[in-house]
Amino acid sequence: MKFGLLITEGPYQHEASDSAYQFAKAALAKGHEILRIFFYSDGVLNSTKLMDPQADDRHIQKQWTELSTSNNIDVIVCVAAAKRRGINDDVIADGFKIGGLGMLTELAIEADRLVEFRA
Amino acid sequence: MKFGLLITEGPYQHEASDSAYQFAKAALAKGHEILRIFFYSDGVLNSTKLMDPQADDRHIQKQWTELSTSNNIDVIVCVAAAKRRGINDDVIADGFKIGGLGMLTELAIEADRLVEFRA
Amino acid sequence: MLHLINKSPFESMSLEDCLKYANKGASILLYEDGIYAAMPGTAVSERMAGVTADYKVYALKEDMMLRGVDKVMDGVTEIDYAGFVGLVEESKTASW
Amino acid sequence: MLHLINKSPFESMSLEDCLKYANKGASILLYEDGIYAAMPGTAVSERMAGVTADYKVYALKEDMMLRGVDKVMDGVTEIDYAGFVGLVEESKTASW
Amino acid sequence: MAKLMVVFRTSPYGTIYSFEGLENVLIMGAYDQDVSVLFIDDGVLAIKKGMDNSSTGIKDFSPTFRALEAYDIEKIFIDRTSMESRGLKLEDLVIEPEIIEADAVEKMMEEQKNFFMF
Amino acid sequence: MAKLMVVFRTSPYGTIYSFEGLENVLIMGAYDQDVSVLFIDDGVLAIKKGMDNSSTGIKDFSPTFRALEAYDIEKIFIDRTSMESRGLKLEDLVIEPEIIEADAVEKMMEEQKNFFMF
Repeated sequence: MKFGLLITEGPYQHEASDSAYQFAKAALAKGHEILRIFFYSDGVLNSTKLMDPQADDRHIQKQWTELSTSNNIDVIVCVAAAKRRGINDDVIADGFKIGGLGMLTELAIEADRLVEFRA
Repeated sequence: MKFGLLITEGPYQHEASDSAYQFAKAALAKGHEILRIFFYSDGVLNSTKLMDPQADDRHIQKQWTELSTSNNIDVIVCVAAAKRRGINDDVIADGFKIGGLGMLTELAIEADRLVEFRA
Repeated sequence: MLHLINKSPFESMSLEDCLKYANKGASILLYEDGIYAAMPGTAVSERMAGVTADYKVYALKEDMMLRGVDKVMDGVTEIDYAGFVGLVEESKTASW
Repeated sequence: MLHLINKSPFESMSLEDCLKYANKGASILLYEDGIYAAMPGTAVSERMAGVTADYKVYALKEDMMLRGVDKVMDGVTEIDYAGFVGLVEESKTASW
Repeated sequence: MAKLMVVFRTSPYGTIYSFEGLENVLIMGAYDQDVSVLFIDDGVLAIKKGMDNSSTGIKDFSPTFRALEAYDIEKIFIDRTSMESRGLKLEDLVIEPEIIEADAVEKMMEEQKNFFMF
Repeated sequence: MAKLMVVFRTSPYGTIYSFEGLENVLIMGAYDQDVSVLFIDDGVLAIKKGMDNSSTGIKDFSPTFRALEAYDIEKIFIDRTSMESRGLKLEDLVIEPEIIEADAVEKMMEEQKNFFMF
């Protein structure tokens, strides 16, 4: 099936990013296609390459970058939500792209299943 | 009285930053001293100078910077919370300083009143 | 003690949690989404009538205006941010 | 329909909100802090026994382990992330 | 045309979800799809009349809900129990959604190609 | 010495508050003050035994609670009703707090110079 994921919470603060990451890996392992992962609201904060967690903790941005590049998944950060939260091209990590909110509508049109990870 | 403020939510996502800002202004207007405003958890995201909200919306970082510089208030962003969320010296705005969590304990020791703005 | 409640009573248990610990006569300030607990004529109004009998309940005017809540139920006192600061002068605060 | 519940039943009304709309026989997956609704012997266990009679209730194993919840009440089925994906294959999902 | 829906279920201002959900609806309106909007639970509070941001500067987005029709979004629904339990009547709202009963909500969700909850 | 207290009232992992609250307690331990810790509401779940993060990689911080004594933090309390309504007994916890009744909580807060809630 064609899956789309929507994530609306920031990393570390809320478990949503972790759950979405585990779900994405499990969906890929079952042979599903992930059309796009869309970050909205505080979800955009997942994309900053300045993230520098403690050495014994997971690095959430790097997990997304690795998932995105090794599986060729489109990972989009909403530009409107990003701007008000201080995320722009200066800080966005490899594997993420800043895009318009229309890409979320397109995802809802194309995907067989849209799964939302939220607070 | 000597007040201390603790803010643990990010800007725009939650009203906590707005409420804390209004409270701080009202406390100053009544002649109180604000010893320190401490940003912890997602509160650290208030400090990014990359924040770029829509023209008709308030600019939360600039509000803090203006409040801090014109009233000479110590505004501290917790280094541990900041690192895991991608806030560092490259993006921190004027009027904010990155500091250790010990500065929160010191605030609790010194302040007559500690008010927490949280989710 | 001043207890700060900023969550909707229709979605969050934070006010009920607070009431388990708050002794009668304590102050409770409703602000942010906590404002909705003070709206007249809702599913929590009867419960809130009991709360106002035992506690001093306040609602923050600025957050009422923002939400289009133009009046509060009997027993709740409207205050502005200056009044909020005044309550903090009188008591330690707990944020729920 | 698959309903996703990720908030503690002791603090949030999200499960009760969901149940107002979910027709009998729908699936409910408890994950993240939603796990606590499935813990045996709590203040919500009796309520949850009624829920499991009317709905297919699942709990996410990985989030149980993380929280030290080693067993769930009767009527709740443990599944892992692969099982979560399987439920999504079968139904549209609503995140509460 | 895909059937798409946005469900508002959180109160405004305390958190940003309903505001960013509205931004999402407006964009969807530009895509020529079969778009519906549904207000349930605390989401009904987002369209209450009389909001006034003059004392806080927080952006008041309730007028934008009135613009939904201009964006060709005309299928707007509200759950009766959510509205009544918050003491609201249709005349208290900035728009006039069609009232539905709680037991119709899940079916409405099922009928969509996909839907969002904010 | 100032009397300071950290109150844990949120569940672990779903949100970061209890983890960052614990980081705060450990720092406070270095300041030679009269520090107390209190677990109420969902905060009691933060010290449940048997946590295992091997399947998610999310940092398991429950062992750090066991280290509180090493940081000279020995005044640790738990609300009885919060514990019982979540089906927990003292032997289910990684530390052994002193049990208090709900009506003692506000008084304990009042006695502090300042306190934090996480």
